[in-house]
Amino acid sequence: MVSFLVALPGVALCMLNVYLKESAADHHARPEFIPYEHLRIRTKRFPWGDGNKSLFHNPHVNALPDGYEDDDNH
Amino acid sequence: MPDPLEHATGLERQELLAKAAGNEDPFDMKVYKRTSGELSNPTVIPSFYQSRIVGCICQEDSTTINWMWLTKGEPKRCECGYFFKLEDAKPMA
Amino acid sequence: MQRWLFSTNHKDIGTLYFMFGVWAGAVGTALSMIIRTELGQPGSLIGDDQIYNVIVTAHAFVMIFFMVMPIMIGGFGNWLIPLMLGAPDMAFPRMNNMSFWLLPPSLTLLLSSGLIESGVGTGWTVYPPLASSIAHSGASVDLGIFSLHLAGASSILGAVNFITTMINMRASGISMDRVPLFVWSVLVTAVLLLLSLPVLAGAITMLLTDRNLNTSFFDPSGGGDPILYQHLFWFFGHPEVYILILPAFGMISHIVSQEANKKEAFGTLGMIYAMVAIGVLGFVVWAHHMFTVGMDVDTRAYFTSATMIIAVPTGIKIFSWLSTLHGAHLSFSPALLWALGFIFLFTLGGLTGVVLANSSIDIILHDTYYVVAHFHYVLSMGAVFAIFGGVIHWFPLFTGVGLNNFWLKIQFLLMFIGVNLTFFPQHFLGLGGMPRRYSDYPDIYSFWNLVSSIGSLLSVVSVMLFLFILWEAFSVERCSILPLSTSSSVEWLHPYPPADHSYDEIPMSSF
Amino acid sequence: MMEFHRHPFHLVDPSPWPLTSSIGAFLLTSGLVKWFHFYSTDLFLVGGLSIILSMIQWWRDVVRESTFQGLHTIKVRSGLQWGMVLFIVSEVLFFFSFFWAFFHSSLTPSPELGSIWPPVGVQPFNPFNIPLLNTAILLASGATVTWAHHSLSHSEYSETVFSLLMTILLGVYFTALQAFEYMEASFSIADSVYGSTFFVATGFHGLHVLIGTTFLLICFVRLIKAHFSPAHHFGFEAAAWYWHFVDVVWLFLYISIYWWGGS
Repeated sequence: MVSFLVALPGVALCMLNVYLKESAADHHARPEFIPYEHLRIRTKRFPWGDGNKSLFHNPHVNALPDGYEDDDNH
Repeated sequence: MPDPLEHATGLERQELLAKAAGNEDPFDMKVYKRTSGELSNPTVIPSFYQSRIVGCICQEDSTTINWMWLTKGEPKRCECGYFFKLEDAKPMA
Repeated sequence: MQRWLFSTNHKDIGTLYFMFGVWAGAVGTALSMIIRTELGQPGSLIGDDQIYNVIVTAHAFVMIFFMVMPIMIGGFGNWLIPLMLGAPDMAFPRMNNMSFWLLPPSLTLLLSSGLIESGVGTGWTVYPPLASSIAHSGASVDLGIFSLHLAGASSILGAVNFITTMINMRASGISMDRVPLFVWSVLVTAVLLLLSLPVLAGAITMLLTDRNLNTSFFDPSGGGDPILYQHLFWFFGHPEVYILILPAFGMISHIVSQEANKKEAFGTLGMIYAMVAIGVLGFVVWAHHMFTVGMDVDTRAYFTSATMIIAVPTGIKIFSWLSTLHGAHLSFSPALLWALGFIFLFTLGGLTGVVLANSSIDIILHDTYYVVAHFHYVLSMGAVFAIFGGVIHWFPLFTGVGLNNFWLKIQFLLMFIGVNLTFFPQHFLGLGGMPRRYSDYPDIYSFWNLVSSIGSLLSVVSVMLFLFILWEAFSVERCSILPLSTSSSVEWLHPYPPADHSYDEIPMSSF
Repeated sequence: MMEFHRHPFHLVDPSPWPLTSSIGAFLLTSGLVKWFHFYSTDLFLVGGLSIILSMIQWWRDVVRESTFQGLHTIKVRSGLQWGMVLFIVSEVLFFFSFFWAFFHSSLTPSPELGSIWPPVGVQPFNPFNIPLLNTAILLASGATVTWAHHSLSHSEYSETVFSLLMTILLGVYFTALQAFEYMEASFSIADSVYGSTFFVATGFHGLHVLIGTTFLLICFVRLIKAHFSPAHHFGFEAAAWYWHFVDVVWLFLYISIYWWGGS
């Protein structure tokens, strides 16, 4: 009974919260690329693909050591 | 949902049946209380086999148990002098 | 063949562990012989420091994970715990079999890591950055990591098995304070295994991802810190060395109390509390292995004092053993000789340990041969002496045949002289500043190194003699009729060797 | 060969699965080395497959021994409960090492990171966005699994089925959201020790959520096939415990890595 009264409404509330936040947020603020030493470490090539992309590589948000692949900013 | 006793089989079922029939210790796992221990009034130990290992804890706070083999038909004294006798155990439940 | 491959019987699995442990012991001894031959004279024999370091690392791994732990916990633990508790078998007999069968693949991975490319030349601690992908770019360190993963999994499942057996399967009347000391020692060891090995698994997994998936846990350029690995490793490492010695404490208690014809060791409760104290304290002292990394002075002060506290419960145990022996008419059987050797030499090792505990001294003695002498005293004269004593003590129970006492005494004498000749001079070398893990040394150290190498030859000869004695016992089949055991050790009440199912009916007790 | 023995303990028949699991583990680890250094995953897949096959058949045997042969007396069951608790304790220590790594790296961020946490150039997640939803989901699934256990022991069949199904769906929903988060993350595992601790800790947690969901799914199938009785359903209890363990680990993850480590 507690599940219905507390748990599921809790999830519904959070879903609503996420929906509001997501629609309000602007998805285009991609931080501009600075080749920091401590980021994009490639001491050894990844054992998949071309060895340069991480497993969850998303060209839109994840830069490669030499910069974003698609240079459009949106 | 199935009734727990109906659902059980095998050894588990025999254990439940024994418990239902009031036998709280179907596998004889409890510590026995000794009788006075003379030959005429030995502590009777049930067993399904010809012999069983019997332990005798002499003092209340002793940290060792004096083990010995006890065979049917031969009452025997344990290290602190109490007589034990092995009897046929009645089947479970 | 099915009996051995698919076994779910704690006695057969115990025998498998013994055979595996003895074989791995031979490999470890051979590796130690190569090390001592290299160090016998100045100048280089192998010709390459990396190969020498690979042999040192392999010697450590094989001796710790594939000789001492399998024999003590796998062999003696599996054989004796169910018998001593009056339990028909372990709590999870099938999982017990997997705990054993994970070890041969683990040993294969370790040995193959030494055969391909450059080998693991990092010492058994496998510290980054030396173990990282730049200095050890080949697949060797990864194979070594996976070998530790499998050995760790085997030990964790074994620990779960032992703890559950001891909590849930004690015969009637055996309350926790009436449980034999060896069972207690394996219980504390299992708790240590259960809590420390997962941390090692985490540490080596991080090392694995650092080497292969571009993470930077220990890579300063990515904000990581090699000292983090040392903390994680030694949080496992120190409980590990207590894991190696606690079962030995339990076995020595049993050997000493039986040789002194007493039902139990002196002050059993004191011994139990001492072992639990050693187990608990074992978790809060790990950084005394890291005094030279530049820790701040307060941390070093804490770890120095916490480490020295461990000497108190250990002292309680030593004096309790001596009190057990006191007043008894001792017939110097080989098992008693090994136990006496253990008590004397383990104490020596313990004292040098207290010396090393002090951070101010350790700054100088860290990674010198003084440390090597210390842990060889507690391991190859502590754990190995207890293993020899235990094997000789319980041999009739495990196999049904008796060993030739006369030759055993000769073998004991040879080993006693051999190991002392090998490791006592290493105190001088360490105080003289000779560093560990180097294949060569300045000429000033050559005399004691020569003495040490001669000593190791003696030890190897005595190990060969022991193998001969084992063979002779099986071929002559000298059956032992009467056990000398007191009534308090229930494991001796069984026929030799015990039937497959030793307890078709649980022993009962009364008071 | 039901030889009679007068103790409640379960003497297991000889079984090949420990050996096949060990060989599977050997192939899996050798396969990982082959993958990492010679870039082919075939041996790794063979190893993984043989482990999975061994696990399936091992636990199928356990189900047979308990539900169909009735060998799990009360003593055996309490042994299994101890075993599960101790195994979960060892899993807790495994996660403890990753939390230690996280706090070691984040409490004193090194100059290379710009001596701040999160490091310079890393855009962490907003903890009150999807992560908060994920926390609510796992908390809710904790409640529904307790409800399922409650109704199972009161032999309310339909309620148990519904609540167990709810738990599994919430678990799958959590995994889907996490996968989505991984794709949307602006940093990767190779982006400083922040990325490393984040992805390895939440990665292992995700793996354990998948294991927990599979465990609950197996219990759901067994529930439908009436393997459980109101008094004897240890398989389900173990799954529930494991699920609560996974939930608690997520709470610590959320508080330390997302919240404390995020802003």
